[in-house]
Amino acid sequence: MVDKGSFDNAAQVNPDVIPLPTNSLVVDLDGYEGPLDVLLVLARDQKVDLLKISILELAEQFMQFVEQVQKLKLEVAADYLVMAAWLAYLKSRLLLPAQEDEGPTGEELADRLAFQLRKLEAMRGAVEKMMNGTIVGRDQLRRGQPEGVRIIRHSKYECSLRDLLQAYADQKTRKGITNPLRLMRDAIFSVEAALERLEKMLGKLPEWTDLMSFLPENLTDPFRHRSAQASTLLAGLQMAKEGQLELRQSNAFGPIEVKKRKSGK
Amino acid sequence: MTVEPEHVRMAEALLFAATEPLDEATLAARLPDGADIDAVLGTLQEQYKHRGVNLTRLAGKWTFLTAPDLSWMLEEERETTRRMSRAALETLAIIAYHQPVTRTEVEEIRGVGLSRGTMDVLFDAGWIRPRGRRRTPGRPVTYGITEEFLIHFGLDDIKDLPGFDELKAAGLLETEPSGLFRDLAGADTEDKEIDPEEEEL
Amino acid sequence: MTVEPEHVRMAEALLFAATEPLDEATLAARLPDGADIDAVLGTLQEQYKHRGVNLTRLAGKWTFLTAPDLSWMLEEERETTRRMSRAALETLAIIAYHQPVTRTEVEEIRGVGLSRGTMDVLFDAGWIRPRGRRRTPGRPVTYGITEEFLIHFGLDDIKDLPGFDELKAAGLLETEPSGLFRDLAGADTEDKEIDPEEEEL
Repeated sequence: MVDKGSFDNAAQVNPDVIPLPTNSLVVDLDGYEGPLDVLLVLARDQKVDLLKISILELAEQFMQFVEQVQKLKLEVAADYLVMAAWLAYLKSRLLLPAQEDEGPTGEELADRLAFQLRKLEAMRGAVEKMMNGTIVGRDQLRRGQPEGVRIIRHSKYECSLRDLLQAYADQKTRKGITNPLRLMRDAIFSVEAALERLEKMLGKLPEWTDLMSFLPENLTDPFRHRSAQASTLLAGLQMAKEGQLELRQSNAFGPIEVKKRKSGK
Repeated sequence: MTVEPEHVRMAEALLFAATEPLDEATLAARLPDGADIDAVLGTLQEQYKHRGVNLTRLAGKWTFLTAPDLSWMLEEERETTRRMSRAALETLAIIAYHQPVTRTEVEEIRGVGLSRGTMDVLFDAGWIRPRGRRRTPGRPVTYGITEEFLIHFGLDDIKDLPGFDELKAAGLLETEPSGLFRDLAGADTEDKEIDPEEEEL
Repeated sequence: MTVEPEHVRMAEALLFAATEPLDEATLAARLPDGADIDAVLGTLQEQYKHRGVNLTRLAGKWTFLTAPDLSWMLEEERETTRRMSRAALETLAIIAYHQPVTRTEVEEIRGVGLSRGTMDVLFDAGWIRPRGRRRTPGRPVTYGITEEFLIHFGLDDIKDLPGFDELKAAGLLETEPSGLFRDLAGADTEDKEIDPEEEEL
């Protein structure tokens, strides 16, 4: 029977392990890192070199441990139960006379278990030594405010001739379809141009003349033609406002006629 | 004045590990009682005087700093490969095809304003250069491409750039410009002769 | 062996200024051609041997660190180190001592399953990394430690882990499956053979 004392000892050996409280309703198995951990704690209680532990005794202690836990808490993690079952099997192998061609003997299995416990113990020791060793940032400090190395970046651009041509073609294409600003500039007949033309031509035509006859000739593009019509009308209105000419329209949608205003009138 | 060497070591470690310059009072508080701070700092400063790092006093506080004559070592030059933005590529193409060309003309051709960075990228790449000034009001600067541009794109001469028709034939121009504006499509190439009389900068 | 003092100054400045340990190739690239890096480092290491800061080799790289015996007085500068669970630390030690090692092997050594979070904590700390895959059925990923781990724990090489040689000599670092619980715990541990020929990930 595992007595309370052995667990207290375990707690001393390994302070991280939460001791098994014998009179509590909840047993904190989380305090142990798995069945092997429990075995290691139990083995340490034997206070002998791990090479010399009695696996049989250990198996017995473990099974009692699980029993005890089960009494207090219904559910015990499966790996503890697997370990208990395996130890029961190991115990039987150790106690029963060895039989031929039945796999490893009980002694071999016991050796392997002992070896595994040593491995785990070795790693536990390693953790301790690692944490007690020199840790940079704790025991040896780096420079508090290193200047650092400034990196001056030189950009090298990746761009092939094809990229370049594609870009040019793309923008040309795009412009052909959707660039109204550019088109307006070239396609429209500006008010300024209409004003200039009207001013130049007006002197030559002293009588009432259809405003549309002042439009530039050879306007094949209908868009440009309409633009010229609009601009010339605007130019005419502008000049009428300035008192340079007179405008008249005899009926709705009829032709708009223009005449130079006589000076001094 | 004799200085306790251990105090010098301690001050050295403190100054090294500190995340900010330390004043004398702070150092005194950290060193054993009775340490002669002035002597310790004087010793350290002397010891590091000709080294790669020096003990320096800044605004009344002490810190180790790289020796001024070695600060150039702390600058690393690194080349990074970057892709050009679409705006930069188009601008470059327009400059290549239309040079000499002013900024306003580039904007007019692209139909959008040019952000400051776009030209910078092209200058940075070493692909464009100012060429001269237009003899028009405001005398705007004209731009052209550089020798580096030709080298980068493997061209002997700017005239080797494929023309508009060739671009179309090569399938780079997928959309036929609409008939209404067909006469304008060719206008860009004519623009080149707008003002051959540019001054050299 | 004569060392150019100017090279020593340069290396000193670089190592002081660097935000992380520098390897010899990096130093060589920054020093003038033909600088004898080994001699330069040897000289620096000797010059700083008894000072408050020492030149230390970590993970094959060089850095200045405060002398270990002065750590007691640098309390304030100390970095706050995260507290790790026992499971995480044990897992870390097992990976460090056994690398390359699979997750299953770690679990077998600890005799308990590894919760997802345990490995995450170690990845977060930047201390472990996937190394490759075992050429065994299932091709499990193997893990190893990182340079940051070595630097953090003040090690130049994995062989500098405490007791590494002794543990290895005692055969305690082999990841050979123990064969324990095979009959009961199921077959998932069965297929593991040691295969030093692991593939890189």
